[in-house]
Amino acid sequence: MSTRTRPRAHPDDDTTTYREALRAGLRDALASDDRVFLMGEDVGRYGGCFGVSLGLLEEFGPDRVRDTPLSESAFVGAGIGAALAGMRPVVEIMTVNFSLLALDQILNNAATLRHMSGGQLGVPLVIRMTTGAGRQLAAQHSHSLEGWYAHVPGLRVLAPATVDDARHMLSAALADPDPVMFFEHGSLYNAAGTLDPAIHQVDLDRAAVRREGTDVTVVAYGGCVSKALEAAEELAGEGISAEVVDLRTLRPLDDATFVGSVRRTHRAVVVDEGWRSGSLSAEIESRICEQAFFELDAPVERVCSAEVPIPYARRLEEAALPQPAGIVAAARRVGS
Amino acid sequence: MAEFTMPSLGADMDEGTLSQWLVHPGDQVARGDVVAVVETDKSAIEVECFESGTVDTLLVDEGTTVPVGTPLARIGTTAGSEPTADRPPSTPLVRRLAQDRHVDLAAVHGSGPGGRITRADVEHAEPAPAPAPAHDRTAGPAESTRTATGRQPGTEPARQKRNDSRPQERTAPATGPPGPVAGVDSAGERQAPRRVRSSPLARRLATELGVDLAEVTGTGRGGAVRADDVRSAAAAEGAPRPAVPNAARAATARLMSRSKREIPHFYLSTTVDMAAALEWMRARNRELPLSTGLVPAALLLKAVALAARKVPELNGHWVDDGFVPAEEVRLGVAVSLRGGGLAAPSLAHADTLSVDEVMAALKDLVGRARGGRLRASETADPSLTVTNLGEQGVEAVFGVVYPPQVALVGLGRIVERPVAVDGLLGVRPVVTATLSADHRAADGATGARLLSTMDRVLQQPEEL
Amino acid sequence: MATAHGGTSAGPPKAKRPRRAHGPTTPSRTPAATHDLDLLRQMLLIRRFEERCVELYSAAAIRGFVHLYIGEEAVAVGVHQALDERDAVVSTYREHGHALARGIPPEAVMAEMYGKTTGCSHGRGGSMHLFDADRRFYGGNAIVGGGLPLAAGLALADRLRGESRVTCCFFGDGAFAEGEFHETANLAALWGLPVLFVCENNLYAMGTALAREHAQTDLAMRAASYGMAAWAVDGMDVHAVEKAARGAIESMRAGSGPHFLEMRTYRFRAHSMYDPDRYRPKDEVEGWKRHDPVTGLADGMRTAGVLDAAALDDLEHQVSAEIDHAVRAAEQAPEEPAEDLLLHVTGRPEEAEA
Amino acid sequence: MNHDQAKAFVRQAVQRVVPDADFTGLDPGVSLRDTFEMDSLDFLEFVEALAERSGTELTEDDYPALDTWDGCAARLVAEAGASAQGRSG
Repeated sequence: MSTRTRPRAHPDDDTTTYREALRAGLRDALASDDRVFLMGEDVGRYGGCFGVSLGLLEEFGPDRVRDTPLSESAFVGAGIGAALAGMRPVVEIMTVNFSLLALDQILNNAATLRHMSGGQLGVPLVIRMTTGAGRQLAAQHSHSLEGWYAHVPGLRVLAPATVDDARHMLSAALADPDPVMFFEHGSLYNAAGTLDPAIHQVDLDRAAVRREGTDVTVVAYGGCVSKALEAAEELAGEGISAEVVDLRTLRPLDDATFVGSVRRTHRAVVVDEGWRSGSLSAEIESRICEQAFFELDAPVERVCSAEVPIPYARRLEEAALPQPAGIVAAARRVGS
Repeated sequence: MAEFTMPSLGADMDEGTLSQWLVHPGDQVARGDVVAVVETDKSAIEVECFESGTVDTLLVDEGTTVPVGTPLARIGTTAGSEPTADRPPSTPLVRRLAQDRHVDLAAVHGSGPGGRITRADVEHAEPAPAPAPAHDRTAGPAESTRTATGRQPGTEPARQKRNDSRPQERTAPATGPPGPVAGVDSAGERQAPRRVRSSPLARRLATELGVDLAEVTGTGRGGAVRADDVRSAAAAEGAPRPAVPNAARAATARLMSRSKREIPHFYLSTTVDMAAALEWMRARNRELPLSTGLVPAALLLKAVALAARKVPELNGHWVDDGFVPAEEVRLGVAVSLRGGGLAAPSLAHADTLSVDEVMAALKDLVGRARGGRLRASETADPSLTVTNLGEQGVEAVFGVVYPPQVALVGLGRIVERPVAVDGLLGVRPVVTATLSADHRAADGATGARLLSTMDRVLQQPEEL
Repeated sequence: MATAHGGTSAGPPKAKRPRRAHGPTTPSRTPAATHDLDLLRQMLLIRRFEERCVELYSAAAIRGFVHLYIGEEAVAVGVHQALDERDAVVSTYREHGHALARGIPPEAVMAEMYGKTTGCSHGRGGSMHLFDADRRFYGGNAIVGGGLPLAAGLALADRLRGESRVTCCFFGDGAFAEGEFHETANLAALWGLPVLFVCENNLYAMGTALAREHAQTDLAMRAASYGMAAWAVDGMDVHAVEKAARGAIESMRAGSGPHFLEMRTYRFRAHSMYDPDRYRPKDEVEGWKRHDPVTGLADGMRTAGVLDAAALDDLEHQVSAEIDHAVRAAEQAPEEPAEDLLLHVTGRPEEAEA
Repeated sequence: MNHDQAKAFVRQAVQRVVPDADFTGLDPGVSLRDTFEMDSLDFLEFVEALAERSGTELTEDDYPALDTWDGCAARLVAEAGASAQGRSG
């Protein structure tokens, strides 16, 4: 089990951490709509395994911030049932690794009820879970399975990578009539950023160009966006101008943005913390080849996790995961 | 007389073996009684019958395998369960078969006992005309993925015209590049004999810039030719035009020089007030969706067409030292191609088309001309050509007549000009219309009549 | 309800009185007799509906998997007497009886098995996925135990909004061994959710007899250990079922939390149309058939003098007419065009984006 | 919709009409028609693509505002703002 992380002593500057942005989003949702309630293991008294829901029990009470027994299938299924009855539940599954216990409820009920019932039933539910590796939690606590969920029609899948998206994606997700899988990369909770005061809501259908460039397009999502930006910075030093596209939504994919970008740069590197075989990066590469084949000046490169259970030892884990250095090397290869 | 047929006992069962009869001719059976044992690939299953009555004849011996629905026995049914008279007697299975094959049972003659329609009757019957097969739009993922050959290498980068929803047939134009299409063979060194390893982008640029890939040294991985290699090869060639000159450019050059040699040109020009026409057009566009909106060119073209009908002397061809008037007004529309060259597809019966039809035809013609997909019929000799519809920002155009035609109307850009209107100074949108004509066929007065007719019709845009 | 010529409740049935010239006869039956006649009609409708499914399946008119409810009619009809239209129902794949008892018209259920757009799930669900949002029938579920957490969620929503409604969840002895039952039972008891767990213990999980799937076969006793009221009921006696269901639901509406009813019942036919049923001894099946819930009720009514041959005949004709109409309507109903394939995948009106 | 997204829509709409239009380093204040040699038919098609891709209502009266890259983007943002109020107001 993960140790509880204390909220960072808050410097006086105006930055916000990814965790604080998520909490503000949750508080807004609970305060503005009494159909919304939060349910999950240790979300109440403990304040959330990663501290996201700290203080919400005291503010909204045990009915609307509900600690559950360790029964993922039951409380995720209960979330689906409550959504069927018109509530707007936010269910927290501690990490994507434990979501495997609720996969049947998510796939066979949440994603499928609308179609099977000929459109009569909808499941307006948000399921949040932490994902990804990088904190030496070893194989069973370090999976990155967003690609599995992005394979399922009937689900929307989001991967907020910035504090603005962490702050505002939840309200848009709650407005969606269908189940939304909301992935928070574990390494981002303490990352700080400044909230853009001009942004009050975000759309969920468009990828975002986080950095414009002309020589190569680097496509990434969630925890890998910061690594892609770091690589782009290093490449700029070598005179290679990299454009970084943050997918933001993994289903439906916003082809227009990343394919459009490749159409201008003629080279692409896709970064994905999932294992290469059958990963989301494979889907993205095939869409680039299908829609922009005659724009490609080199094969698309993919930087993914090594196909191994994530090891515990720090140096081994680092070797297994996509890193900025690997992205830089891939960008050089497509350019050469 | 009812039939007991081989039942379907599972989602994937299409035949069964009758392993054992539990009743014999003369036995009484009631609805739901088990009458036989059927062997499927899964196991032996006791099978019940849905008719009550006396077993008449067993049609299938024990141990034989028959498809689902085959009659196994005939049962003399007691009066109560005779099928209602109005519906041709048939078993549920036969009714289902008929439904699958769109066969109307009422029209089928039942060859079975008591006029019952059997499986064979349905199989031989003519299916009723099936409703038009529903257009199946489920091909591929939800949004239609544009095929990889979004753009044929070697053609002008064709602009996708949205003027008709029919996917446009994309035929390789005459100027398509010879030579095999090669992609970077990352799988390994296995290469077809003459194949050149090059990136798709390099291949596209090579055809656009007229560079022969075989002569380019590749600096990419494994010697693959990349875009930069092609660009530097094209630049290195410098002055001498590439081996394959742009065909369209060459054709236009020849035509122009012949025109200047043979035709004694005279030129007229006039200024046409476009306020009324533009006012009418904008009002009309406001009610219509953008896709069917009009542009000034459509109004001008129609005006020229009407004028050509009114002045037949300029609407025809100079052949063997004589003027031959054309039977219809076939307007040639000069279209500048990207990357140089001109094409002049013609708009048949231009004078009879409504402004909307002219607009649609114009969009279609220009689109296909630039995509290199003009049909032969459309490039047949126009009776009069209109050029440079104010696009390139030039105010007045004095074009060169296309032999064997005898006239060419040139239209400049629509510009705001201070104009005296009823003695008062006003600012009006105007266009300069010019006429280049063959003095052998007509004189200035005829030319002037054409331009003034154009001017007059443009003042009543509703009649266009 | 067609008028039936019922005899008076006491003594042997008298000769039929001549019908008065004007106006229909006023049936001289007591409310209890009228109620029994309604129970009989509902159970008969389910019985004949399922028998017709056998015939249509053999003729390959309906396809896929079909699980028949013949023998367990008393459970569906009895429990539904205690539910009202504001309550919610979650069922399993053996659900025709539950759907019909809940009031979904036979025509809508039959059309669904024909895969037609007039089906209660527009032809998209089939026999194992019947849905009716208006009647709060939240469907069959082909995953054993899959519906249990949904029921807890529906009840949770009512708890949070202070509604006095209940959610009734049907499942079998097989589902009792699934993790989802354990997790849901504990959650419901922990949060005091108004869930009525109706376990249709028909002694077999497909081909596995009760003693070969459970170390402790007294399911009611095990359910009680989760901290909720739980008892066993004779699932072949519709009166017993109704009485138990009314008792449980009244106490749940008063806020006493979830209840568990183990309905001891038996299915007279195989697990599904696809099952050769070789795992059950013939005499055991015949033995249970002597407790047939439909004939059991009818016999009781006859000895009480509230049912004669004419009334039974009348019911049979009504029921078979209703089923004939359902089949004919289903055969002629339209199929969904292929163009609609991508509708209802997501809530957004336009087709699903990949 | 923010200014960057609007500019992306403009770029995509132009590329629909002129596939290899290169926007990098393009002065956002210069005329799109001149830069990409768009005649009145092309321009009509560009406006149509822009309206469809950005989901905004555009008519002929908007033509003057749709001359430059920034001009188009500003027009889209203004339109989106107006219609958003319209929707949620």
